[in-house]
Amino acid sequence: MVKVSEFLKQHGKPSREVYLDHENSGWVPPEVVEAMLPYFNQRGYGHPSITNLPGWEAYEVVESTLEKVNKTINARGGELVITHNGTEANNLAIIGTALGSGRERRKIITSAIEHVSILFPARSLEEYGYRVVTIPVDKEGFVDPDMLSMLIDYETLMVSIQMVNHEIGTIQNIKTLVETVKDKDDRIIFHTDAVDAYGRIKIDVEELGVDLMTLSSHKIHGPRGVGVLYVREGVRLKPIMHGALSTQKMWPGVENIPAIAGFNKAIDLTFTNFDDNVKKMKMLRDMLMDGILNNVPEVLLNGPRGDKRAPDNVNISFLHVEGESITVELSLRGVYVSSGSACTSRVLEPSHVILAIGRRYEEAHGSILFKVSRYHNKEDIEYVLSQVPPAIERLRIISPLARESREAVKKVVEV
Amino acid sequence: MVKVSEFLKQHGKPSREVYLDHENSGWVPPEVVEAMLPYFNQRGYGHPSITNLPGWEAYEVVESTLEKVNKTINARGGELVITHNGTEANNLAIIGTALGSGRERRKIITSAIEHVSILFPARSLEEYGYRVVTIPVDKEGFVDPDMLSMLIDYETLMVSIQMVNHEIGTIQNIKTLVETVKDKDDRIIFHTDAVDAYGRIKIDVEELGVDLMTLSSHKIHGPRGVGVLYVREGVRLKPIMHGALSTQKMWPGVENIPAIAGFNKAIDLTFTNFDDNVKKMKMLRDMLMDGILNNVPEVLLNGPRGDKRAPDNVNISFLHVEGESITVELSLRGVYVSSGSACTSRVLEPSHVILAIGRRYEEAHGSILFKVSRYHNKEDIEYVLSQVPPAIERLRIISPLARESREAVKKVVEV
Amino acid sequence: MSTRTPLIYTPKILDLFRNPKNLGKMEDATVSSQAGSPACGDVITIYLKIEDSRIIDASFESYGCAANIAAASIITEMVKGKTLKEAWDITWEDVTNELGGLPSIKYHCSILAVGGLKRAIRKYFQEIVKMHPDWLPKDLSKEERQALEEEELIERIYRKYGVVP
Amino acid sequence: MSTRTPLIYTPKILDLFRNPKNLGKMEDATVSSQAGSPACGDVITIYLKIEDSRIIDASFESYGCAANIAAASIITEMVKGKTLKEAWDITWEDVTNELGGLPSIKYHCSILAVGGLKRAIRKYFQEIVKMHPDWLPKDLSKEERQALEEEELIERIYRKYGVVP
Ligand SMILES: Cc1ncc(COP(=O)(O)O)c(C=O)c1O
Ligand SMILES: Cc1ncc(COP(=O)(O)O)c(C=O)c1O
Repeated sequence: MVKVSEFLKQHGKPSREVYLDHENSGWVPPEVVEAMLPYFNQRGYGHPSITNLPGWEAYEVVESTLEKVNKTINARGGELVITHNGTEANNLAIIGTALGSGRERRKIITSAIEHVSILFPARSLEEYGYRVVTIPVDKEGFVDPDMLSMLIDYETLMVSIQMVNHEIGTIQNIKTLVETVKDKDDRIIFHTDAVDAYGRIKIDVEELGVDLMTLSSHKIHGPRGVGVLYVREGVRLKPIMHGALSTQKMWPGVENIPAIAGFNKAIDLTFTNFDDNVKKMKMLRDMLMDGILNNVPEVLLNGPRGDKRAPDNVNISFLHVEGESITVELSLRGVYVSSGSACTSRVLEPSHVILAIGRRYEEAHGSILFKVSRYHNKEDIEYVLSQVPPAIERLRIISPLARESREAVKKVVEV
Repeated sequence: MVKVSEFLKQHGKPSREVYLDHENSGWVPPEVVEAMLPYFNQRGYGHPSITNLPGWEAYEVVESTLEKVNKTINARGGELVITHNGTEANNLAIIGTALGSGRERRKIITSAIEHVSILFPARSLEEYGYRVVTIPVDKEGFVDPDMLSMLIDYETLMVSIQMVNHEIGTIQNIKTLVETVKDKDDRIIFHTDAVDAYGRIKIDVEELGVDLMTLSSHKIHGPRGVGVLYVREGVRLKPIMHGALSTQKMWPGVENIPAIAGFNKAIDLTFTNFDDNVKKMKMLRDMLMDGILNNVPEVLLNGPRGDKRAPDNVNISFLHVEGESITVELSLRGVYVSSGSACTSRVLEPSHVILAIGRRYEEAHGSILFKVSRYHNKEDIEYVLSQVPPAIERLRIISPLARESREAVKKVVEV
Repeated sequence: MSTRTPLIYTPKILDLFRNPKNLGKMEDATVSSQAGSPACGDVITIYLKIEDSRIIDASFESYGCAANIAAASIITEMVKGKTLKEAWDITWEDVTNELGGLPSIKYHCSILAVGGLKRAIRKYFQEIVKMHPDWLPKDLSKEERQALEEEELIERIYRKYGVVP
Repeated sequence: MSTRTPLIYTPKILDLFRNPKNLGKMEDATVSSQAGSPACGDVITIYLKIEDSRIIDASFESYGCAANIAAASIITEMVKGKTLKEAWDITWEDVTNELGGLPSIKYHCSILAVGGLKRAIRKYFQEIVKMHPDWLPKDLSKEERQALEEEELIERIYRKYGVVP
């Protein structure tokens, strides 16, 4: 196969670029990089458990970061386990809870629109006698508390329902769902994947009553390499990875100190002027969403509108065009997005989230996820809005489905 | 408890510093940091599996780094799995092999001086019916091929023996050990943990014939956040973590691109002038080793001498003093080391490696590991040699055991 | 939303994606055919103008990824001027080579393009000229079968999940 | 070689580690005692000079970590001038507080220091003055027991692994 470098030459660097693929990962602002730099070779480059100066300096980073995380989620007590990303924290939440349990309870309840780092670990337990029950969601992605209540029984070990959906932005009512579960049986562990909620909506673990919660640094403009699992006091987990324990008991290996220092700074930046940041994201989101819905025909908005939608999420299905080609077309125009299409994965299965809200396969294949960030401005969105309609138009000229649809409409009009 | 920041103030910054705790982690040279910087926010900050420009740029980093790794270990074919550190790669090697096997073979053979990220995952499998057999080593840490041969039977699933020991620097004869295993039964998987061998001795996976091999970025002055498992073609593993797969099939979650770019650069720096680097390390090692052995009474060298010892490893037991207090005393003097003492872990068990070569508990408690690097110079070692004798002397003035030993010697002399 | 394998395209693919050749419905086509399905995320329509058993013009439409568009476009380039027999002998490997290579998970794009082409040729003989040349196998070719399987598979999935396609 | 918990010490501990008070064997001690074992990695020796049931001088030796040295040093400071009864009543929590706190996995350092002190006081009454004041419990105190347990535990481990201590 061809080398990537050749392909990159052919692609070229667009003169203007707007990155909207924050779902998959993203860039780190200079202040965050700045905060990491000293820890590569100036201070704290040791092992945070070792009694020498660079080790103690490293521990200071861990200590102050965990303090900061606790503050932003209002955790009083409990433990924060540092992993390398949300995926690992989710694996620990699901498999670690199973391993830590007495094995009498073998039912795990999740929603149909969880991230695969919840669904796949859960399914991996089926081989060991666990039963995974997936609650369907409504057309906007909401879990019905009554349905959840019905599914809970004496066998239920845990419930894992995410706070904010990563693809369609649905903000679940976690407090109600936790109450629903705990009212029936307060020994059931409630985990919430808050990777896409952190920094976007207010989180208060005491008020919500969740037992376990996942966060990820690179989802709030922090560096990659840090995930966190909040573990309420008294919740029994067993580690799923084994090795030299460090400052914590649940994930082995030396902490990635520069990354943790960067995460620390990203928390500062995210939570200073939190309300303004959120307001700005909502403004940009609505500008982008309305701009597309009003200017591109034959589109469908995926996910709810208004306050129940994540402030950064725009997800739109463009009918008669396939998502991967949209991402390529937009990439050539300097607009970076991702798609729920299956075309890239050759599994014939497009996004399970888009399907779960009742969309057809072809609607899922044409879905595009745009995630705005507080670092965008109106001009960025204007640029995106200047590029999306012609990009879709060009691909529709290529598509036989679009032509057929046009011809059908014409026929109707003629008749 | 007291805040670390207060403690750091009290500790102060020594006017001269020499970091020798490269076993636990270490600093990253400026060129490596430089190589990482663009990937935080200039290019390649996307997801390497996504079809947009920052994604393709990210994939370029993955591709070129894996190519480079393959070259340095002479791997032709096979897969390189990127994890976040050696610990995760070792867990995948051990548990992934067990999961990927038909479960008829349930015996895992390791040596008594493996890193805990081998020993602990192996032991974790005992709960599932696996049997872990630990081969003892001789006084210098070597595994006897005949003993290995004797332990192999029709039940043996895998053998995991490290290439270079992390604490006492023993360089195993992996080629002979692989031949021993494969001669008896070539379906047995041979894994070697080469975390402390990479960049220190030549590695050729084709010549050695190993099936699985672990590497770690931060052990060659690369950044934390990258481990690699080499998997020979045809070796069946099953993933132990579950989530969104990325450019590879065995470890989920987005790749840490800046860290991989840094690792890439660290490989360049390590393998350019490889022989000179190794020669320099050996010179510094011997200078440090001889300096201490000749100037500090009542010490024991742990591990072999000469060419069978890792070029960077000096491990010495200081009798009648306890290791943690040595690390603190030396830290105050700007010399950063670690110890095999148990005193810090409250498990009553000092380093299993030092015990495995037949040392007594108190000898293990007084063991100190110094790891030189190619970035050190003679002046650094001279400084260390100026600090170690008075540090040990001061602690021996405090120690009742040292006084009793002096008195015993005096008595013998008087008689 | 993440994919399994990075999709690196050749300069040729990117070029054809940007500037597809022979694009669009051919109003005066002798024959046309479609392969793939919207639910699978890829559809290729092939239009052929045939004179004296020779393809004198060809065009395409494509609903699919960048590689799909490029594969459909290049096969129309490849067949122009060829006899039907020559066109029939084009393999998906030929198409892949002509594109400068494809990521392995994109091989189905070449297969679909060849499947569409062969369907058109078969249709031409069955429905237009109503004769069967001896070089044309009675059984479906590998590429026609694979296109059909893909189309049927998605219907099975649909039925399984109770969705009406 | 990694440890389980970072060991953060208070300024007081670091100060006493650097400049231990009352360091060294006391040649004219009334009584001395040892607690801990080399195999465990911590040994504290306490020397007391006693006059009229009052500790008029105290010193220590320590084989162990920085916290162990600090705990041994500070307890000798704490007992100076105290009656034996007052010294007996010192708890390991008192020592910990006097140090400004200890990481929890280092509590055993205070316990060992108190254990060593109590052993010395008990030895004084049993072996030197040969009488038993009524405030002195017949049974071993918690700290004496824990020191003993630590010493015995390591012997059991040694025996288990066939090592001769
Ligand atoms: C909702 C959700 N959970 C978990 C993850 C996984 O987090 P990470 O990328 O840090 O592994 C993601 C990331 O895409 C996510 O969106
Ligand atoms: C021999 C050996 N194996 C494995 C590891 C674990 O590697 P990492 O620190 O990258 O998790 C280490 C690190 O200390 C090591 O020395």
